[in-house]
Amino acid sequence: MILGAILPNNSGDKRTTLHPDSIKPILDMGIDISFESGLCKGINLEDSVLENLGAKATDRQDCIRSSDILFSTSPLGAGEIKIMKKDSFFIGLMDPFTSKAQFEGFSQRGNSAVSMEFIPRITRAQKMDVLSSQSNLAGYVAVIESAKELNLALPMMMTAAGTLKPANIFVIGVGVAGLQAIATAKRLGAKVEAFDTREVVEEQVKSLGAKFVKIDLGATEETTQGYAKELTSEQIQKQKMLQKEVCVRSDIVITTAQIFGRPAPSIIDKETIESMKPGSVIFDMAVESGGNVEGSKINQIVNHKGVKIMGLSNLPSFAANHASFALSNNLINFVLEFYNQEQGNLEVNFEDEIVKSALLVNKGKITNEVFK
Amino acid sequence: MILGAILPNNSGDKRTTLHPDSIKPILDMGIDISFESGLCKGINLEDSVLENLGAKATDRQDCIRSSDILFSTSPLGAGEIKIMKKDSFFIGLMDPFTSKAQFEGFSQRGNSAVSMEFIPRITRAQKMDVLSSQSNLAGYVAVIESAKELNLALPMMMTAAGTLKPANIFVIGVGVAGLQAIATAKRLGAKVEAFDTREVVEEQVKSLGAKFVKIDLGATEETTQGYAKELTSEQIQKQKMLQKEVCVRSDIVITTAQIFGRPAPSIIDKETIESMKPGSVIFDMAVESGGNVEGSKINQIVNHKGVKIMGLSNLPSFAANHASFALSNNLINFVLEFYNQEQGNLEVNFEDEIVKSALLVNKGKITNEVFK
Amino acid sequence: MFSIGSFQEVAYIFSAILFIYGLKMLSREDSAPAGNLVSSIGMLLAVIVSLIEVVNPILVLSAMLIGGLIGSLFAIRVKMTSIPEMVALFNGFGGLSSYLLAWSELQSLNSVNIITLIGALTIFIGGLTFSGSLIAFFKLSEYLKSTPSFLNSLSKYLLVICLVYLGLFSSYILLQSFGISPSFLPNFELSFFIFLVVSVFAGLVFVLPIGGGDMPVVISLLNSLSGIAAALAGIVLSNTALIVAGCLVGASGLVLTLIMAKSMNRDLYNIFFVGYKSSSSSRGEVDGEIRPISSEDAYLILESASSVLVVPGYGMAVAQAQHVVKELGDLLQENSCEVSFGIHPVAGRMPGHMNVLLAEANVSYDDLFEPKDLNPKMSTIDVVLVIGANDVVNPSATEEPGSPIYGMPILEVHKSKTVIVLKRSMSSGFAGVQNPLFFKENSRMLFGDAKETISKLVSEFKD
Amino acid sequence: MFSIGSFQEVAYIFSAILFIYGLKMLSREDSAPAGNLVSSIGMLLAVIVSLIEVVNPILVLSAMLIGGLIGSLFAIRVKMTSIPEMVALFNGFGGLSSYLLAWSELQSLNSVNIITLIGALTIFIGGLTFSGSLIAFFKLSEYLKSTPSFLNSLSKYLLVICLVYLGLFSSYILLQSFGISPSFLPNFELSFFIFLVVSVFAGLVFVLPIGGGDMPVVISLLNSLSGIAAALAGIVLSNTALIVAGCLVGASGLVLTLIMAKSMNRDLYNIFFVGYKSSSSSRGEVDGEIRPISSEDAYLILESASSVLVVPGYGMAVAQAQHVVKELGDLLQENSCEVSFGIHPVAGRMPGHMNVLLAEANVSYDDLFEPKDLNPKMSTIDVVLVIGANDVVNPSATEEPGSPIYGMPILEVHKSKTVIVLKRSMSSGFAGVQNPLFFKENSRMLFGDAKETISKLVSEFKD
Amino acid sequence: MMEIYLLLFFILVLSIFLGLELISKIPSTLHTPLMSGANAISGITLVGALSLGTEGTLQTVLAFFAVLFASINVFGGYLVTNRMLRMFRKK
Amino acid sequence: MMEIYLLLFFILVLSIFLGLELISKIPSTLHTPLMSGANAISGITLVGALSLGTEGTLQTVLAFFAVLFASINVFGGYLVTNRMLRMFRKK
Ligand SMILES: NC(=O)c1ccc[n+]([C@@H]2O[C@H](COP(=O)([O-])OP(=O)(O)OC[C@H]3O[C@@H](n4cnc5c(N)ncnc54)[C@H](OP(=O)(O)O)[C@@H]3O)[C@@H](O)[C@H]2O)c1
Ligand SMILES: NC(=O)c1ccc[n+]([C@@H]2O[C@H](COP(=O)([O-])OP(=O)(O)OC[C@H]3O[C@@H](n4cnc5c(N)ncnc54)[C@H](OP(=O)(O)O)[C@@H]3O)[C@@H](O)[C@H]2O)c1
Ligand SMILES: NC(=O)c1ccc[n+]([C@@H]2O[C@H](COP(=O)([O-])OP(=O)(O)OC[C@H]3O[C@@H](n4cnc5c(N)ncnc54)[C@H](O)[C@@H]3O)[C@@H](O)[C@H]2O)c1
Ligand SMILES: NC(=O)c1ccc[n+]([C@@H]2O[C@H](COP(=O)([O-])OP(=O)(O)OC[C@H]3O[C@@H](n4cnc5c(N)ncnc54)[C@H](O)[C@@H]3O)[C@@H](O)[C@H]2O)c1
Repeated sequence: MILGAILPNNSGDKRTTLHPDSIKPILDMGIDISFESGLCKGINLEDSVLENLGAKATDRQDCIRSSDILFSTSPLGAGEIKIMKKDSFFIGLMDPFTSKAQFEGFSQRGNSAVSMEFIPRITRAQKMDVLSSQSNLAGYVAVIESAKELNLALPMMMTAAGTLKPANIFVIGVGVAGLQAIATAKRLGAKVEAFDTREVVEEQVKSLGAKFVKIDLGATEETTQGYAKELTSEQIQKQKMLQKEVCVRSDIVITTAQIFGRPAPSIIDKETIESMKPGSVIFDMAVESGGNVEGSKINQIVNHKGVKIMGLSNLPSFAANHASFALSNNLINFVLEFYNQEQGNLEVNFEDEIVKSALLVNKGKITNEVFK
Repeated sequence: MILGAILPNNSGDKRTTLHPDSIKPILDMGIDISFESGLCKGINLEDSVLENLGAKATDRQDCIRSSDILFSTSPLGAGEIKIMKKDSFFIGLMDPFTSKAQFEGFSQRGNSAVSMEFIPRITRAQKMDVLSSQSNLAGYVAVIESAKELNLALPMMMTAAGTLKPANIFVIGVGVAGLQAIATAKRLGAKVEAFDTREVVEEQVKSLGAKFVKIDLGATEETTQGYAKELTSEQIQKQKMLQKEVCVRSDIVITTAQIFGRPAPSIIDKETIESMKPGSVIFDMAVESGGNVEGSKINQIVNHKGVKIMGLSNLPSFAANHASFALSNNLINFVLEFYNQEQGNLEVNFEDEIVKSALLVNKGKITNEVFK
Repeated sequence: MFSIGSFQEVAYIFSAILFIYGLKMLSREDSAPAGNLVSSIGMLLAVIVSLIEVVNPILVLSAMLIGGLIGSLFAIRVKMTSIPEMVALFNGFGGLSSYLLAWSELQSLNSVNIITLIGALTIFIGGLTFSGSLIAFFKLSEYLKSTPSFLNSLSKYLLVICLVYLGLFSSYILLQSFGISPSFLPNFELSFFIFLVVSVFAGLVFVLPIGGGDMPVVISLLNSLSGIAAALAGIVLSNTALIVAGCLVGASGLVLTLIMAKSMNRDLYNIFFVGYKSSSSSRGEVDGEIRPISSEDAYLILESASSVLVVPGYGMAVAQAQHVVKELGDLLQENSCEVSFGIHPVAGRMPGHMNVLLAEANVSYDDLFEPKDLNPKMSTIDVVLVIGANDVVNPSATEEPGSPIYGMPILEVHKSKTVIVLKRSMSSGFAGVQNPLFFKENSRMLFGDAKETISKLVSEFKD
Repeated sequence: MFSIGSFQEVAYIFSAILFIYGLKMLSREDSAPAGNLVSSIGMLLAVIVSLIEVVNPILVLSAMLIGGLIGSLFAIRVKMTSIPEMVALFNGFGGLSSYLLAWSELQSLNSVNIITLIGALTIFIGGLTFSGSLIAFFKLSEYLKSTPSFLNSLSKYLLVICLVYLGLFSSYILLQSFGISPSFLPNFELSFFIFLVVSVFAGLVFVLPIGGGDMPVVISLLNSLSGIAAALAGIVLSNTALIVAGCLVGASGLVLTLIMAKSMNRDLYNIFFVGYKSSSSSRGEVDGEIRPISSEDAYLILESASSVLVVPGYGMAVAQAQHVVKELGDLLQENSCEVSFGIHPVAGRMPGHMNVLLAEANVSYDDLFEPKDLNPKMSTIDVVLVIGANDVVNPSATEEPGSPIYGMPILEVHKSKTVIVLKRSMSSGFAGVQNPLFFKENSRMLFGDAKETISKLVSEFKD
Repeated sequence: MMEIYLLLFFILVLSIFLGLELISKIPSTLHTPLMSGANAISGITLVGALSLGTEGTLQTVLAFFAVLFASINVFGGYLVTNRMLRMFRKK
Repeated sequence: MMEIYLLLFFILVLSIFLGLELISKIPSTLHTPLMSGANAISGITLVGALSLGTEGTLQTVLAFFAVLFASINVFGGYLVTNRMLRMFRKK
């Protein structure tokens, strides 16, 4: 049995799916590892580091061709799916809502595909939850990057040259990323406020010592997985209005509002932006799924009348080493959970909630209603 | 009496010497303010903000020509000194060790010049101490910038996807900037170690919860102002050697070692750099005065075998708003201290320790031995 | 088999137990009202069993009725604000009762012996309590305002004379009990009469010179004395109820007195012997003496303060005391005290040093104030807690033009009511200059590592 | 004027004062050695004044000499590790002495009255103390290992029989003192002799069934009893020294017994009546019952623990208790206890939630451990303090395949010796499932907001 | 006779120690109520006053006033303490 | 006679209360020394035993052993407590 890992086809992504610190359990299981040469260059490591542990460097084609399990942080191209080994598994970030072409490829080849985005949010699956592990780092990165762009220091300093006021930071959307953003901003000494449509979040915000902004939007809902449901357009309108005054007093606004499988809601409009202090920073963490902020552009810092709107993508990659470590742990935990050492294969048990949810293609059969 | 302020001739410097939040006491004294148009554009403010407070925008030439006191963050060119008003004062950052030409200019014109770098380190003068107020912010910026460049998150996180180890940060040279760097890194959750040749610093390092690295270099000295004296070359050699093992275990090394009025000591050499983990970051805060790190270049991030050597200059300008606020408070505090409201002029009292130290040129006479 | 006497004795044992529980309960907030009830039941029991063999029931009952009526009326009618003087008055009556009791008993004794001596002591303490309490009552209700100062110093000598007479009379009794009739006093009747007067006079001259502000402590002391008088009367009458109840009040009253004095940051010596001096307006004389204080005493001062300003300095950083400081602040706030933090711009060793530490300890930014906000209202602050700060609270920066730190704006904590300075020694701060603050009359030095000291204060607060 | 009797009495008063101070000093670490000295001086004083009017000096002095020699030899020779049994033995001799004393006194009384009754009580308690202490001595020195269980249940009944005989004999005496001669017991001499035997037998059957681990508590209780025996003997002999010293020991010994029982997390009822059951190896039966505990008791458990693991969860974050947790950890460490923190990867509500908070409170990274490091050595840990964690310590994750959290690795705190769980109610955590940990026999629930609860623990530690 | 006095003295000493141990820390709000409550207890002289003889006029007068004043102390003391404590409870 | 017993009883009651108040918190290291120290005090029976009459043989024997055992308790108790406490001090 061979586990292979290839580089992402997006060169901006520095993460690797096989971090040298996490592959030992796989090798211990008797699984061979082959990887695309240069796999770890994003985290400044040579092939030799993995090779010394017992993995084998190959070229990309070979790797895809020979692997029974293939790790990747980006979907495969149609040509690449064609050369996959028969009965092999693709495991990784499939970005299934935007890269629909791959489903056709898999069903033609009769291969299986696991989308780590669909790992269910149940206790047992937390160790495989890629979205959580990556959002977590993204939340940290968002604060460091906005702190860098802001022309103020975040903490309060009472000095002989006057009192430097602490920066006000407003975090909209308090999922995993939002919480880590709050924690990081608090650590740096900023005054932090936060808002989310889900009410349970209030206690969590307070548990980090930050202030929760109460905005009454009427009934809001949550899925069983803890994801937020979409708001009605009146609710969004109300939210925008009431949020504005908090934005005005904030030096940094970080938005993370996302709805799983849907475009992100637009919750900050031009009017709000223009009412903010010149020099302020808005960090749109939802920019990849459509953006929470009017005018935010992927991988750009837009300067709108003195307000910087940051739309950086793939934030975890900014802390690529830690992100890779977490990511490869997640993927490897998945494999270890379902690997049958005696038979030397992955055991697909459709009773299992995790398999049911994340295995989008089973031997060529698309199992998830949404993508049929 | 007119107080004027001009833009720095270095366009990278976004700081302003007249922050709108600090000029009120000057206007209350009955001093008029005229400023070079665009003075606050570095901190995203229009001329109108200052004008609304009662200051007057002019062009650069006019401003220099008409001011009795001229604020600037950079030395004047020879041509500009020539057009200064007679008997007027230049007050600001003169960079006296590198810009020696200006002395000639001042002595020819018979004007006076105050170098804020020479404000003595006595209790009473702390409110004018530009070096302190700016180094302080520089220390903060250095950590934020290196955190951004590092491919790890600084804090420890024990998560379902594995334990992310905290970053190790080593601060060499614990003056004002070093202390703030330690404080900021500690806040972000890093493991911080620090070293300085001055022994008194150990207690201060511990007072921030960080660890002091003991390296015995034999007798080291301190000036009455609290500045370090230069080490002998054997001492430097010893320091380098003993420091190396700390560097090797560190993810970020921040060097701030400076000796007032002398080039910074080179304390990190190629050998040490090459022994560090690839992906590590070295931040050379002394790069402008010669650099503590072999191979560091001003305003560049040099990648030496996977180690990033950061040589950013004018760090306070990265938090330009706060830096300007502190800077203009410092300058204004100087003026307020020596301004005689009845006579409407600055009172030069050579008995005063501050004047004695910072007034480098008095009515064309160079008073400081070093620059004669 | 049981005589009335033994029956009474058993009842007294029970009422003693009730008094013990009552007092114990009175010293805790939640049980205090019940405690008063318990102790009153003890009293009821003791009185009822004593009524059994009263000699002259009509006389006694009518006296009790009248007394009870007067007492109850006073207690119910009195305005809440006048309660302290009412307590003083009641206490005086208690002392008077012991006085009369011992007088009557001595009158009926047929020989002079050691019991006579104890009776005389009872009279002296009872009389002193009575007149002292009356004075306290008048002072508190402001019938009596200030005493002319010549009287004050006179009182001292008069008190000594009273005590001398007490000594003379006691030795007179002792000698008589051994059968010797000394001649340094006139015959027993006359000496005894003089003694009766002197006893009352002693209370007068004892309390008169003491300032009004110290009255609560004085009343508490007199209360303790009235307990002792009752206990002594108990010996004279061989009555255990009096002995036990009196001693309990005497001893616990003494403890209470000490606690009260400390919480007002006064010591008893000061109150009673230089009272009139320091209770007059205290001007800031520098006298070159420092006043160390224990953490228990500091706790008592903080416990009764209604506004506290915390001024941290480099010492807090060295001690890494920020977390306990925050905790102390929270406890003070729970104790309905207003707490603020005074941050001097150059406290510590780097700009914003205090901010980093206090933020780490989760002290809200809204509780931090700069000198310019605090200095104008400094005189209204009850207690300033200076935690390892030195230069930034050094008044020579504003007062002594020659000082190396002259000209630096400081936190003018010396203008507050009380300053408690936490540091390890008398050594100077960064600037290396001595700090006159430490020698001011309203300053107390609490020596020790700041973290340890504050931990102690915190634990005092939590019981 | 002074008789020898009054001279002795005065001396006794002094020695009582010395005992009071001695005991008080013995309960504080710094003054304990001095306290023992003070109390021994009290003893010396009492003994010397009693020697004055001894009837048969030679007999008495030789007995004292021999006794003193034996006692001193034992005390000096004994190995440090055997001290507890030595204390038990000495205590037994004290009880025996009271027993003999009362016996002798009853022998010489010429009428039967209430004093006879008190004498009988002295004999019973003295005898019980003696034999009970002997058994304790044998158990501790491991001459006597386990008692067969049939004996254990038998003892219970035998003890009841002893007590019934005590009752019978007491009523017999009471009736006789009123002149009635009851027939339910044989003549006085014989009944008395039986009583002497029964008294000794009572101690035997009382202590035999109690497990060896509970012996320290038993010895402390017997110590308190020997004090009471001395006090009763004091009444019989009308000797105040015995009364006061005996009562002091009796009452303070009782307090000490309760404190010791709590610090071993046992209650007295358990020790004495179901002792043999729970002192046998405790297997983890889930019995659907929770055991709430007060913060004082939790303090006593922590105070005597030598390794503590703190497991924080979301509840610590909600309560913002991180700073007090750190403080508690520091205090435990000062108390020479090893403290570590167990951080579960998903504790809290975001990755690294606990890390943020503990870093803020300055808990060193080196003290944080992951489940995989801790689980193997869990059984060696004395006390686990679970602070607002729930799901992450839920054993059903490993034990109940049906559970929604089945499969998650947990911190297996239920395998440690004692678990104290701090939460506000019995409500469930994030996953919404009940936690069998709370019902385990080694778990105690400490209800309340985590910050407040820990603050209480902290203040207990600081006195 | 002597012996009884000595026992009384013993009782006195023990009570003093008990009194000293009884109170160790009091919140400042309870200072006055505790003082007042203790003061009421010191009205125990009433019990002594009740047993006074009333042979001569002087003695009668003394006894009368001793009882009178002690009663004021007892009744007034307990009531006023109670009023104070009730007030705290409301807060 | 009766009265003296009552006074003795009073003393007993007061001593009990005093004993209960005396100790409130003890570090666990002091549990055993305190127990042992208190145990030594309970050897006060020695004082009682000294006053026993020695009329008959039985009485003589009883008195002898009462003194003997009480002495063991007193001497042994104080010495062993002292040894324990010395050990702590060294730490
Ligand atoms: N903020 C800045 O940017 C900066 C930079 C450089 C210099 N400075 C200077 O530093 C000074 C700051 O004033 P400051 O009042 O904060 O400090 P300070 O004047 O240096 O005094 C600190 C005091 O703390 C006490 N202390 C030290 N360790 C302690 C401990 N563990 N527990 C209790 N007390 C302890 C010391 O007294 P004991 O030894 O008796 O305990 C000392 O007197 C000013 O003079 C300022 O000019 C400030
Ligand atoms: N770490 C992550 O990334 C993450 C993210 C999302 C979800 N989760 C889930 O969150 C859970 C974390 O487990 P956990 O053990 O930390 O927490 P938990 O299972 O949610 O339990 C927290 C407990 O704290 C108690 N509590 C709340 N407030 C308290 C207070 N003020 N004082 C004292 N106790 C208080 C609650 O009981 P009372 O109400 O009775 O006081 C509750 O049982 C896991 O199920 C995990 O899967 C984790
Ligand atoms: N196994 C588990 O138990 C587990 C694992 C990971 C996360 N979770 C929980 O799942 C939840 C979602 O986390 P996530 O990070 O994936 O969320 P997400 O990235 O899908 O969304 C981010 C946040 O945006 C919020 N949001 C949506 N619309 C908004 C609007 N209009 N205004 C403001 N906010 C809006 C959402 O409520 C959510 O909190 C969290 O509560 C998290 O704790 C649970
Ligand atoms: N008024 C005042 O009282 C006042 C105001 C500001 C600063 N200060 C004090 O002045 C001192 C200097 O501060 P600064 O920031 O201006 O210093 P700086 O910028 O001149 O130097 C930075 C640090 O580098 C250190 N250094 C020099 N050579 C080194 C070597 N070979 N290896 C390691 N470290 C080396 C120095 O000791 C110094 O601590 C500090 O102690 C500061 O607290 C006092």
